[in-house]
Amino acid sequence: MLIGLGIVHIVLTLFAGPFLDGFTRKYIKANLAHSREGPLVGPWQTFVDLFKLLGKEDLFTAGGIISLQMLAPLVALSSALVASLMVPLSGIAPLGAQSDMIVFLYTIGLGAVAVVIGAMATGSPYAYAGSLREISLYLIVEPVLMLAMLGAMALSRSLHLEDQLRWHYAQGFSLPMLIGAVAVFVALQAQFGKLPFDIAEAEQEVISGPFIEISGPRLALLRWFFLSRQFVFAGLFCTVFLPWGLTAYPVVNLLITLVKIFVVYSLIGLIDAVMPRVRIDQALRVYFAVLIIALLGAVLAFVSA
Amino acid sequence: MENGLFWLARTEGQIGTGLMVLILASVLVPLFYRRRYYMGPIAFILTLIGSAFLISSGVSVFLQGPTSTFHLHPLPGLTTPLTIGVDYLSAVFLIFVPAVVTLVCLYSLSYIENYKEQNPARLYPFLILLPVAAALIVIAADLILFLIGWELLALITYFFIVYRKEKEVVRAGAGYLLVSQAAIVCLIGATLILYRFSETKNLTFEAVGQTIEQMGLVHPGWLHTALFLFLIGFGINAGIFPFHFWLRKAYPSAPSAAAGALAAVGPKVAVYALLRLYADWLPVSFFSTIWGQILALFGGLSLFVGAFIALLQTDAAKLVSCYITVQLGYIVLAIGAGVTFLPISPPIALVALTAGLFHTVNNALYKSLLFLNTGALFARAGETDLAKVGGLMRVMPLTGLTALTAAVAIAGLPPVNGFASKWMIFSDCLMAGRTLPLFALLGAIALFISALTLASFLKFFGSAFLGPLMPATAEKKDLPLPMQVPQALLAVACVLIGLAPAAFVLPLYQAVSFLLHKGYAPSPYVVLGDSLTAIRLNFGDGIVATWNPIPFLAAGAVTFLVSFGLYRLLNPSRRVSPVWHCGATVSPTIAKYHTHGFYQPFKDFVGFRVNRSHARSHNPSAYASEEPPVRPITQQSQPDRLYPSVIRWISRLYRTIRRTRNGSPPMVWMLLTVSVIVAIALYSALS
Amino acid sequence: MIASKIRQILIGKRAGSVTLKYPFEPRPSEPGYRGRVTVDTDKCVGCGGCADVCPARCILITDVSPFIRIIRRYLDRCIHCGRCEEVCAYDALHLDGEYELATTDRKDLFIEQKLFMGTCNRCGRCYIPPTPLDRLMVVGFRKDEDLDGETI
Amino acid sequence: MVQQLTTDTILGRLSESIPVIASQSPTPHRLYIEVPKDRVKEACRILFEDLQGRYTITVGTDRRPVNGKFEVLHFFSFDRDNIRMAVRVFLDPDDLTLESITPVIPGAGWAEREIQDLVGIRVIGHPDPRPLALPDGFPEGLYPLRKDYPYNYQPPLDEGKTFPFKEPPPDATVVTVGPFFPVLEEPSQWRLFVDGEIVVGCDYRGFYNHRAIEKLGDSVLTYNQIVFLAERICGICGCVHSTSYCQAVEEAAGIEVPLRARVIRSLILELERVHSHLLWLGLACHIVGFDYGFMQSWRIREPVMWLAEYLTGSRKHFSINLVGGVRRDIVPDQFDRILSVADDVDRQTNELVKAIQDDTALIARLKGVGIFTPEEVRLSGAVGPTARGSGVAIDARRDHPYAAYDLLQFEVVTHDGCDTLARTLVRIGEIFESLKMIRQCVNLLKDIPVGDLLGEIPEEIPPLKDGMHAVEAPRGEVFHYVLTGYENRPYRWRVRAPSYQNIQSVPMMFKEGTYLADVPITLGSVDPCFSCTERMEVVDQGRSQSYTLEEKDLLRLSRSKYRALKATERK
Repeated sequence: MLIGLGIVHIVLTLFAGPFLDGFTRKYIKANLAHSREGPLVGPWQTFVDLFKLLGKEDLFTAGGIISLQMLAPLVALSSALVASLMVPLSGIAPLGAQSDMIVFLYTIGLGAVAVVIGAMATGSPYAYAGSLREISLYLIVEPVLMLAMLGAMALSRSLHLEDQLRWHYAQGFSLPMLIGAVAVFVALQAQFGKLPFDIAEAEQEVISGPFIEISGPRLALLRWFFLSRQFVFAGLFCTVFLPWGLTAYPVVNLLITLVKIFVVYSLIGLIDAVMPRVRIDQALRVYFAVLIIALLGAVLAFVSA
Repeated sequence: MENGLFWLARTEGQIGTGLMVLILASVLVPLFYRRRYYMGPIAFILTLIGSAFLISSGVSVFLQGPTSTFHLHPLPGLTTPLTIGVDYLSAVFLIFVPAVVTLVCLYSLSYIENYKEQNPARLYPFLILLPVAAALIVIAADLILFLIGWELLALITYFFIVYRKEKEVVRAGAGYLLVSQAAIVCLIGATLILYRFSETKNLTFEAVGQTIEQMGLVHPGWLHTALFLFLIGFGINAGIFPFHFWLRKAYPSAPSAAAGALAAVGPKVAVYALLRLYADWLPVSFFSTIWGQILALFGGLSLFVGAFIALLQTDAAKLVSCYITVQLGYIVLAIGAGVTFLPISPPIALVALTAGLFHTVNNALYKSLLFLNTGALFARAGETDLAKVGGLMRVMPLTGLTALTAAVAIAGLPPVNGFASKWMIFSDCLMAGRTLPLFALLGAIALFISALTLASFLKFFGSAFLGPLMPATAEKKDLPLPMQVPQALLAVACVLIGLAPAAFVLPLYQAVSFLLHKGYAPSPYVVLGDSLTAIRLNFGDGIVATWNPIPFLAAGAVTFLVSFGLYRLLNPSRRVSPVWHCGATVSPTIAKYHTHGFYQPFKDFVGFRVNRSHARSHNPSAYASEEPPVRPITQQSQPDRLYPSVIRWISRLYRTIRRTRNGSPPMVWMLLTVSVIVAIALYSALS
Repeated sequence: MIASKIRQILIGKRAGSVTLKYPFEPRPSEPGYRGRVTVDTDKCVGCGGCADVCPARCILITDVSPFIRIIRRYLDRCIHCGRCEEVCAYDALHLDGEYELATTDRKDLFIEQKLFMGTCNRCGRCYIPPTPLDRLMVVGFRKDEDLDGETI
Repeated sequence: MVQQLTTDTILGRLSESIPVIASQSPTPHRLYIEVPKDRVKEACRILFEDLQGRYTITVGTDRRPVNGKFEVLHFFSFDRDNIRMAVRVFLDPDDLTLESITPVIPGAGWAEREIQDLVGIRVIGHPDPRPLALPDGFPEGLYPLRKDYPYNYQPPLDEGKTFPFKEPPPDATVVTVGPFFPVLEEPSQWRLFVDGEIVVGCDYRGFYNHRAIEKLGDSVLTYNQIVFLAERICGICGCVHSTSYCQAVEEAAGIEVPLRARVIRSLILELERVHSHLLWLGLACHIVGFDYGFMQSWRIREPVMWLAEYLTGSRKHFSINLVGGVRRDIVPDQFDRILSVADDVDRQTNELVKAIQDDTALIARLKGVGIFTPEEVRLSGAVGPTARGSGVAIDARRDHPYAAYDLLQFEVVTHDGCDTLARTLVRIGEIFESLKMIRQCVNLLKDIPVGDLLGEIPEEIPPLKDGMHAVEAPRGEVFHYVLTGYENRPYRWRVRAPSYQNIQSVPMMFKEGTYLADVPITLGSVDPCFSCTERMEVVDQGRSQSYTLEEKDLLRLSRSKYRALKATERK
C-alpha cells in the first residue's frame, strides 16, 4: 500500500508542480496583474517549456568538471522526489515511519547542495555568484522552517511529521503553531524562489545564476527540481501548519490538501506578480525579522509544552 | 610467562606486543636517516604490525569482555601502583586510533617528498609513537600513568608542529608548548587535590571514584575545583570554546599528514578523558547535572564561535582546523546533555553519550580525510590558500571525490556517516529540551551551525576542486598511489558507517552503559530499536525519531532512475562549449570567484562579532586623473580574537619571562615545571 | 505597501487584456503610414530624381547605351522615408499602408525597369527639384555600380 | 555669483591672460576664439573653472585640403546666459600633438581619446590614453576621419591584439557585464571588479558597433540625405538627432525656418520625449524585477506610438524634418486625436505613478543607489535627467531656446535626491510637462495660418561656415556641429549624444559598498543609448531578443554589413 502511495506522491509532485506554476503564470500574473493575454496554452505552458528543453542539445562547459555537471540535476531532482515521499499529503506519508523532521530538512538541503555543486562545476563566475546567493539565503531561511517545526515537535512530543500532523489536527488552534505558520508562509516566498526573493536566479543581475551554463534536458531537470521542491514545501506547509480537514479516508485528505496547496500557490503567485526583486542584504534583513518571530513561536511552544 | 601463543590470545598480551613493536620501531626507524628511500616503507610496515596488534586487542575486548586491572611494577616512592585496565570504552579508541594513524603513515610515504629540505627521520618516529601515547592514555587505569600518556602526547604534537624549521612555525610550536604545558599543570593540580583528600592515598580509577564520592559529601568546594581543573586540562587538548585559539595556529603549521593524524588522536582522546571523568568517576548526583550543563554550554558556544571564525578563513588548513573546534562542540554538547540527564532520565542520557562517542568516531574519520585532502592541495598546487587554487578536480579526480564525500559528511547530509551521528545529537538534544529548555536552544544552534558547516565546506570544495583550472596546476599529473589509497579507504569507511549506523551504534551503547554501574542502563534494543541498519529512538513513550537509510536509499535509487529516464526521454545530443563570459574573453585566473568573496552578504550581515570584511571601493573613471586610491581589501589573516586582553596579557608575561632568561622556549618550559615543583612542595608543607 | 499593491492590482484588472491577436486578426496600419513602395512603370520617365535623393541609395541607374536606361530598385534595403515619392515629378512612386513585406526570395523586393529614353530626358531640364539641395548630382551618362557579388 | 556674461565679457576675460589670435561672433549667442597651441589648456581651465562654463565636446577636423592644417575645437556652453562658444586651435601636420585638458576637465576624457584614434592628434598627458572607438586589431597609423582615408576602405584586423583592460585589485573577481547582457540593449562591456557582492571597481569598453557615420556624412551623402541617416542613429530618440542636425545646418547657412514648421517640430519632439520616458520607466522596472511596472507603462505608451504613426507615417522614425523645415503638416482634423491621446496618457500615468510611488519595496531598490553629487555632474559634464536628478537645473529648451520653445510655458523638473529615485521622479515629472507642451503646441497650430513648411534655401550653401546647435533629447542635450563644405555636402559633421557624457559618469556612481545587484539599475538610471554614443547605423533595432554571438560572429557580421554598404556606392 505504501509503495502505491509512494508512486502517487512521485507522480503528483512531478505533474502538480509544473501545472500549478503554469496556472499562476497565466491566470494570476498575466491576466490579473500584467493585463495581458498570457501563454496561449494556458496552464500547460510550463510543461511545454520543459518538454521543449528535453529535446534540446545538452551543453557542458569545457572549463568545468563534466561528471559533476552531469550528476547534479539528477541528484537534485531525486532528492526533491524523496523529500516529497516524506510529506504526509494524505495524512500518512510513504516514508513517514522511516524518517522524521530532521531527515526531511536535510534531504531538501541535499537538493540545494547538488544544484550548487553542479553550478560551481561549470566554472562560470555568474554560476558562483548565483549559487552563493542561494546558499546565503538558505542559511537564513532554513532556520525559520526549522524553528517552526521545532515548536511543532515540542508540542507533539515527536519528531515524526505524521505525529505532528495528527496532534495539530486533534489540537486545532494553538498560538505557537499559528506564529510558526505565519513565519513559514513568509519563508515560503523565498523557498519558492518567487519575487521578491528570486535573487539566486535573477536574470537581470547574474543571468539566472546556477542556470547559466546548463541547457537542454539538464536545464529541464533543474527547473523540474525547483518546481517539485515548491510543491513539497507547499505540501508540508498545508499539511502540518494548516490544521483543518483531516478525515478518515486518505483520498479525501489528499484532495483537501491539494485544494489548500492551490490556494497557497495562488497567494504566492499574486505576491510574485506585483513585487520587485529585493537585494540580497535587504532579503537577509527581512528574514532575520521573520527568524525572530519563528524563535518567539518556538519559545512559546517549549514554555507551554 | 605462559607460552607465546597463549599470551597473544589474551588482550593484555596483544596490547603489550603491539606497544613493544611500536616503541622498537620508533627507535629503529631513525637509524635509516641516511637512506631516505627505505625509511618510509619500513616505518609503515612496523606501524602496520603494531597497530594490528592494538586493533585485535580492542576487538578481543568486545568479544571476551573487559580485562581485570593489572598492576605493573610500582615506581619507588609512590604509594599508588601503575595499573592498566582495558574496558569497552578504551577498546573503541584502541580500534579506530591506530587504524587512522596507519593510514596517515601510508599517506605520508610520498607526502613527505614535498618537504625536500627536512629529513623524514624527524617525522616517522613521532608518527609511530602517536598510537603508543594514545594507547597509554586509553588503557591507563590510574592517574599517574594517565598523566604520563598526556605528557607524551603533548611532546609528540610539539615535534609535529615544528617539523618545518621556518620562523613563524617555531613560534607557533612554542605557543603550543606553552598552552599544552598549562593543560598538564592543571591536570597535575587536580590530581594533587584528589591525592590529598583520598584516604587510601591510591590513585587507581576505582579509588578515585570513591574519593570523588566522599569529597562530594565532605568537601564539595574542593571537588568543584578539581573538576574545573580537569575540565580546563581536557578542554585545552580538545580545543573547545574558551581554549580554542591555539588550534588555528598549531595544526596548520604542522605538515597536513601529521595534522590529520593529530586531529584523529588529540581531541578524540580528550573526549575519552571527559567520558571517563564525568560518566565513570563522577557518581550520578546533582554534581553531574551542574557539570553536564556547563559542558553543554561550552559545547554550544564553541559551535557558534568556531563556525563564525571559520567563515572568515580563506586558507584550507586553517578552515579545517577551525572545524575541529566546531565538531568537538557537537561532541561536548552531546556528552554534556548525557551527563546532565543521567539522574533525570537514563535513556536520553545514554543515547546522548552514545551519540557523542559515535560522532567522535565519525569525526576522526572525515576530519583526517579533510586534512589529507588539504595535503593533496599542498602537494599539487604548492599552497593551501583557496584563493590561489582552483579546478583541481580535473587534475586529481579521486581526491576530489573523497573531498566531496568528506565535505558531505562534515556537513551532515543524509547518506553519509556525519548525518547519522548529528541526527542522533539533534533529536536527543531537542527531546531533552522538553524538560530543560537550554538543550532545545543548544539543539537549535547546532542545527543552524550544521547549515553553516555546509556553507563553509562548499567554499572549501567549491574553490579548491571546482571552478576554472589555474594555469600553474594545469599540466600536473595525478597523486601517487600511496596518497590516494588512504583517502579512498577513509571515504569508503565514512559511507559504510552511514549506510548501516545501527551496527556501529549498538557496541558504542554497550561501551557507554558499561561505565555506569550494573543494572542502571536500559537494554539497547528498547532504546535504539532492534534492526541492524535503522535507529529508532524511544525515550520511554513511543518511537520518537527514526532514521532508516535503507528505504531512503531505495527511494533515492528509484527517483534517480525516474530523473535519468526523463533525461534520456528524447535522447538529446551532447556538446562541450567554452564558458560564456557574455561574449568577452576573460582569462581563468581573474574569472575565478575569489574565496574572500564567498558569502560576503551573509558575513556583512552577521558582522556584529567578526570584524567586518570592509571593502573600500575606489571609483575609477574611464578618465581618472590620478591612480584611484585602491585600499587593498583587509585580508582576513588575523580573525578577531575573542579575548584580546587575555592574549595580550599572556604574551606580555611571555615576553617579560623571555627577557629575564635570554628567551629560548625550552627555558620557559623549564621555568614552568620549576614553578609546579615549588607549588607541590609548598602544598605538601601546608597540608 | 499593501495599499499600493492593491491599487496596482486594481489598475491591472481594470485595464483588462490589451494583447492584440495580430497574426490571427488583421492589424491595419494608420492612414498616412509609409509602407511598401509601389512603382507605376508607365508614368516613370527615368529622370533619376528618386535615385539622387534616396538616403539608403537603393535605387541604381545604368545607361547601357544612349537610348537604353536600366533602373534597379532594391526595395529590401529601402528605409521607407518617402523622399522618392515627394521628389517624383510624375508621381510614379507611392508608399501604401502595406507593411508585411517579409519574403524568402529577394527577387520579390527587386524591381528592374528597362526604359527606351528619348534624347532630351537625360539632360535633367524637365525635372525641377523642390529645393536646391535635391538637384541632380550627376547629369548625362550614369553607371551606378551594382551590389558586388549579390546578383539577384 | 558670476555676473551676467556676454560674448564680449568672455572674450575680454580670456584675452586678459591669453593672446587671442582671432575671434568671430556670428550671433550674440555664438563665439569662436582661436588661441595658440600651447595656451589651449590654460584657456579651457579659465572657461571651465573661473567662468563656470559647461564642457560639451571636442572636435578634430582634417583641414589640410583647405588650409594645410589640422583643427581642434573645444566646445563650452554657458547655460545661464544662452551662449555657446568654441576654443579653436590649428596644428600643422608634422607636429600633431596637443596638451590634454582631461586633468582639468575629466568629462573630456573620451572626446580626446576619440580624436586621438580617428584623426591622429596625439594628446599628451591624458590619464587613460587607451584606444576608444577603433576595433582592437586596427593597424597603427591609419586614421579613418582624415580626408585622404577612403570612406569604404576596410583594413585587415590582426586577431591577436585584445583591448588592454585594467588589472583587477588583488582580492577581486572580474565579472563582465556585456557585451551581450540581458539588461543592455546594445553591445557594451562593463568589467566589474567584484568582492563577493560588493563592487570594488570597474572598467568600460564600448564602441563595439561604431560605424563612423560621420565619415559617411562628409564623404558620400548630401545635406538632405544625412537628415535620414542622423535620424537612425538611435532607435528611440531619432527625431532629436535630425532636428539638431537640421538646425545646425540652418544656422550655418542662415536659413529661416517658418513658424508653423518650428511649432510642428516642438510638438513631435515632445511626443518623442513622452514615449521615450515611458519606455525608460518600463525598462527600469524590468531591471529591478518589477515586471508589473514594465507591462503597465508600456501599455500606456502604445497609444502614443499609434498617434505618431498617424501623424508622421511611422512609429519611431518620424522622418518629419528636412533642412529648412518639415515635410508633413499637422492638419486640424488630427488635433482632437492628439488631445484625446494626451489626456488618456496623462490620466493613466498619473494613476500608475500614484500606485507605485509609495511602494516601499521598489523605493528600497532605487533610493540611495548610484549617488551622483552636483560637483561630479559639473566635472563629468553630465546632462539631461542625470544632471537634473542631482539638482543641476540645465535644460537646452529653456537655456538655448530653439524651434518653438520660446513660445511655450513649461518648468524644468529637477530633484536634489542625487540618486536613481531622483532621476526616476525627474523623468516622470517631465512626462507631465511634455503633455502640457503638446496641448500648447496644438493651440498654437490652431491659430497659425496653414502656409509653406520649408524656409527659403539659398542656391549654394556657403562653404566652410561653422554651425553648432543642440536639442534637449529625453536623455539630455544632443549637440551637433556642422562645418559646411563643397558639392552640396558638409565638410565636417560631429554628433555628440547625451549618453556620451552620461556613460563616462557611471563609474563615478559606483560608490563604496555598491552591490552587484545595483549595477544594472545604476546603469539603467542614466538611460544609456549606446547607439547614439557610438553613432552606429542601427538596422535591426526592432528585434529585441538577445542573440548570443561569438566574438568571431560579431566581426563576420560587421564585415558583411560593411561590404553591403560599400557595394551601394556609385563612384
